[in-house]
Amino acid sequence: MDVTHVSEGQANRETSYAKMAIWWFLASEVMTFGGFLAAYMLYRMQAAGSWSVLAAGLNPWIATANTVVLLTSSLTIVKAHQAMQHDDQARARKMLGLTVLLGVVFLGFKAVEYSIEISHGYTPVTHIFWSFYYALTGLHGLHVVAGIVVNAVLFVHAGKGKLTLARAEAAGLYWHFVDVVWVFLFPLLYLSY
Amino acid sequence: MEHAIHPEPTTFLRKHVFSVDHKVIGRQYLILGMVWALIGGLSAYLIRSQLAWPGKSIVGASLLFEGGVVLPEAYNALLTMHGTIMVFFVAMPILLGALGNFLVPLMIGARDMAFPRLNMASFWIITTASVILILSMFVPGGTAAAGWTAYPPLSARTAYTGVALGQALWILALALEFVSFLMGGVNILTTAITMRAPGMTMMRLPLMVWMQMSASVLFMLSVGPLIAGAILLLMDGLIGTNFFVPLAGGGGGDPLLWQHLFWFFGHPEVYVILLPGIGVLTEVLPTFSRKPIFSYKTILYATIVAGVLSFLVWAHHMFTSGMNPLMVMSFSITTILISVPFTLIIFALIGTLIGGSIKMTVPMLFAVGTIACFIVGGITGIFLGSAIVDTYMHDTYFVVAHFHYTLFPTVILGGLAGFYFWFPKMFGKTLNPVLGHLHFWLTAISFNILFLALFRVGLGGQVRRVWMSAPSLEPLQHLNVTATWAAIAMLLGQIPFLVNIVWTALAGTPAPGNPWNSNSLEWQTASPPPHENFAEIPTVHRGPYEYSAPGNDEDWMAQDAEPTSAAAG
Amino acid sequence: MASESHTNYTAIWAVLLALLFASVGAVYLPFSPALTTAFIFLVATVKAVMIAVYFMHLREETQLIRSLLWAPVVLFIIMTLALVPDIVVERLSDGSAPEVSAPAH
Amino acid sequence: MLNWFPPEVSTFGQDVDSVFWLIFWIGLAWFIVAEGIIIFCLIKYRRGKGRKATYFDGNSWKQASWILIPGALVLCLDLAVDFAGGHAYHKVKGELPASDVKVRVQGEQFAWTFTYPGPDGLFDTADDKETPTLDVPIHRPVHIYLRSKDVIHSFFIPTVRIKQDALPGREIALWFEADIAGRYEIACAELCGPLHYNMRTFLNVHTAEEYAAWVSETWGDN
Repeated sequence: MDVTHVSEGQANRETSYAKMAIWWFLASEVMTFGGFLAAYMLYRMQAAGSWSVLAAGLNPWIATANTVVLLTSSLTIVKAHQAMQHDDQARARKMLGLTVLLGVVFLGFKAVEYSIEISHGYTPVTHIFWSFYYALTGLHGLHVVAGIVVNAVLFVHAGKGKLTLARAEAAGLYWHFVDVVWVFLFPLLYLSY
Repeated sequence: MEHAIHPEPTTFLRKHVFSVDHKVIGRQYLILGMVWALIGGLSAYLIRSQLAWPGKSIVGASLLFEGGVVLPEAYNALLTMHGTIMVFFVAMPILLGALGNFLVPLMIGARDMAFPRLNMASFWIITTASVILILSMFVPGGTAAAGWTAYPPLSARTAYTGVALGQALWILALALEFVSFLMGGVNILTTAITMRAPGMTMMRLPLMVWMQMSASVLFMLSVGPLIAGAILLLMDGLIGTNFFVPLAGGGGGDPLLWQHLFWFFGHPEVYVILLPGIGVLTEVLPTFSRKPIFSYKTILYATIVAGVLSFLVWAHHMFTSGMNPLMVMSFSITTILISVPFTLIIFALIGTLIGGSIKMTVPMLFAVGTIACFIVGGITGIFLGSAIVDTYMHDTYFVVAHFHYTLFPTVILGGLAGFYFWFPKMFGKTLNPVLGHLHFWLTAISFNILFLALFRVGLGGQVRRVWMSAPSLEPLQHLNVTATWAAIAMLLGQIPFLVNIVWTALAGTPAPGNPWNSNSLEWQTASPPPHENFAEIPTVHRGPYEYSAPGNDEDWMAQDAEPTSAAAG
Repeated sequence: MASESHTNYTAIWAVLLALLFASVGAVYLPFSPALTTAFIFLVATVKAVMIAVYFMHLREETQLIRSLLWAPVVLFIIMTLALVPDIVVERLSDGSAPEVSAPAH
Repeated sequence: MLNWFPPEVSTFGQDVDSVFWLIFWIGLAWFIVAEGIIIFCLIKYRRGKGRKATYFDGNSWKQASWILIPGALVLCLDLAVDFAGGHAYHKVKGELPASDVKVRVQGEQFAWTFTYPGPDGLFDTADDKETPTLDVPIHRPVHIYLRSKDVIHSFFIPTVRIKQDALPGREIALWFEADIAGRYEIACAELCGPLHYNMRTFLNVHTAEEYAAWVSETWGDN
């Protein structure tokens, strides 16, 4: 079977299998989080400001710190991708490791925040605002966990020098998406009226 | 570097069960869809029998229900399961899973899907979803009984239907089905865009590939809100949150939000099912009319326009649900306008027959039957699109008859056209045409009697999803009985089909590579195709519909045949 | 494959942080809630676009992939706006709604 | 005409039926045209001895017009149907005409209950009366304030041609004016649980005298 035969359709898009697939996946993820955010925003508008007294139960400072952590992790993973463009496996490995670490720190902050809120008696069934809070941050948290697992696997690959540019780019795109979701979640939950 | 094909499997497990070969996965989806079709058909039999002879013992139902009598709770569970199974576990696996997986790589001249392992995972996820759906029928509290649309608060609280775990498992089964087809969609799109054979430009793709791609795009862009809604409904059911259940004091959730999230997905979903059905027609009609498809570009652009419009019409399922009347009017207008692109597609398909040399083989019979019945479905949609007429018609049997006239032709008649057309390629054996003709006439005639009777019952004011028709509709009861006998005839009409399959599997004559002298690439290789599909990746020189091209003695010309004379398309 | 991007990612990161602190600070400024909310979401959109363009290299992508981002965003906006007249409405609060609601008060 | 519908007894019933028949005749025409062409083609172009198919792919504007023109025609008919339907819809679902007959209809799992404000015209007052059937006077518009106690029900009177879902947590107003006295069936059109099929009651349209008698009999004291 003739492997060297390169067809016109494949040549110019050879490296984009992973990217094409990730972008299609992210399109459907935007709609899933879109459905969630639409429901939350519509209910908050319907409540006409009565939720801001409930939102006072949140701690915006931990959330701000979390946003810093996640933005920084976006920086480190894009540096990992940049390193892979020079096929610098070692630097990519360092950056991926940093991304995984920052992801874990994010989850740590989240756990602390959850424990504070639950100790104040705010549980998912307390009020629909809290139901949304736990549903939204919970689903986002799950996506962060999935991202950490993927990045950790790529961290190990980079250690063995087997990391490919396509995979690093795909993981990067997914992680940036998770960061963009938080960029919208943060003001919607913590800062809005 | 060409995407290295996975090595040929050797063990039985790798070859037939855990296979990454798109052809094997296509066959697995087909078998899963057909098994579910039988179960869905039997649930329809129980529903119809209960409506024709209320409260009586139904023949053959005593092993499911003691005394063979279907009680109201069981009836609601049956209609929920019938809707869920037919839409999500029969239509999608057969049209997207089986035809999509099997045909797309072959039609574009590739060796396999872009992500073979992801493809295998998608099949095993929908198989898990199937197991969960079956388990949900045997849990305490009974099967989900809030309709396949599961409107809260009915579906959100156990107190209203008595169903506890059943509803949660139903939601989980649907969520897994969505994940499975998201994976399938990514695969089909990435493959069709990046792995086309040399010379196979986008405008030389068979329209079936375009239809599979648009169906995947529609599914991927519309399923998001329903996944969000399903998670919220799951939390309502299990944890007791109030996303869709209002509180006495005015707080809490709004049941209308679920309807919006569901139907935002619901309407593109019916086009996800419809488009591959039309894709079958765009391959079968030209082959047996020996003539190019009429106006490839019009069909393509009409499909894209219909796809975009399908995101703007969802609320016509909710005209009487307490929506703002201004929104009702705008959705009524967009709904009626969506009949225009489909008129173009249907007339283009009919145009393919004009001036042809038509051979009424079994696939052609089913294809023409599909168009003929779908026209009735399309026209009755206009009644339901007009808000004022829908105020009377909504949730009556007129709606039931309408969506069966759109879904049944595309999924069953269209799916069978595809089955009989590609069976030689998929399984390497030739089906018996006589049994095929018998199967068509039994199915088509009984289908039309069944749902024409239900149109009349619906106009009379018979409400949908009722265990027994209203006493004031006693004069129409004879139509209910006629419809039930037609449903029984249709189920019995499937026997020639099953006999045909078993007989062909055991003693069928082997099929040649190109039994119908068709042009697209899947017919230019052996039947069934070898592991790597093509010995040599073909180079495409023309479109897939160059039948009876002038200056060519043969009345067909394969897409990859060398251009001999000026006839190169 | 992608051109050697020498864009200074750290600078972009710094701008993102600045925008973050701007939006957090805006809450404490004496503007009307509507103005503050508009400002906050404008900042969030700018941050999202920056991440998409620089970190996700959207500029170098084919038109197909860019449309993959636009299509869902436009659909999300259409869906949310279409739902406002149905969900953001005054509702009954005189106790006639269901008794069988969750233990939640 | 063909009497497929139950008799219509409300003022706007005629509008609903006329829009139905408008769509029906347009639809029937298209049905005959489309199925006729199919049958004609199957007979004329069947593969007889040596019948060769003529090659045209319909991509040129001239050939494509064979389907674009019918498509444009369907578009115009669609707009005509939109306007006719829109006019009738606005009449039914537009602002309620003034009326002194008000009834609060409450749907709950498997029964409709009707609350009348009584002589003082106000709900939630001592003189409210609740009955299992809907009693209204003839030739006078009636306001219905639709509510639901638990799940979504749908208030459907076939002969009056109205249907409106009852949403828990909301009150939806609708109106109708009956112009033929009689007893008509009311059904629940939205799946609301096991006994959804049994959630039926009756609309009694009384003549003026009968209505007066009913009022005095229901509020016997004053």
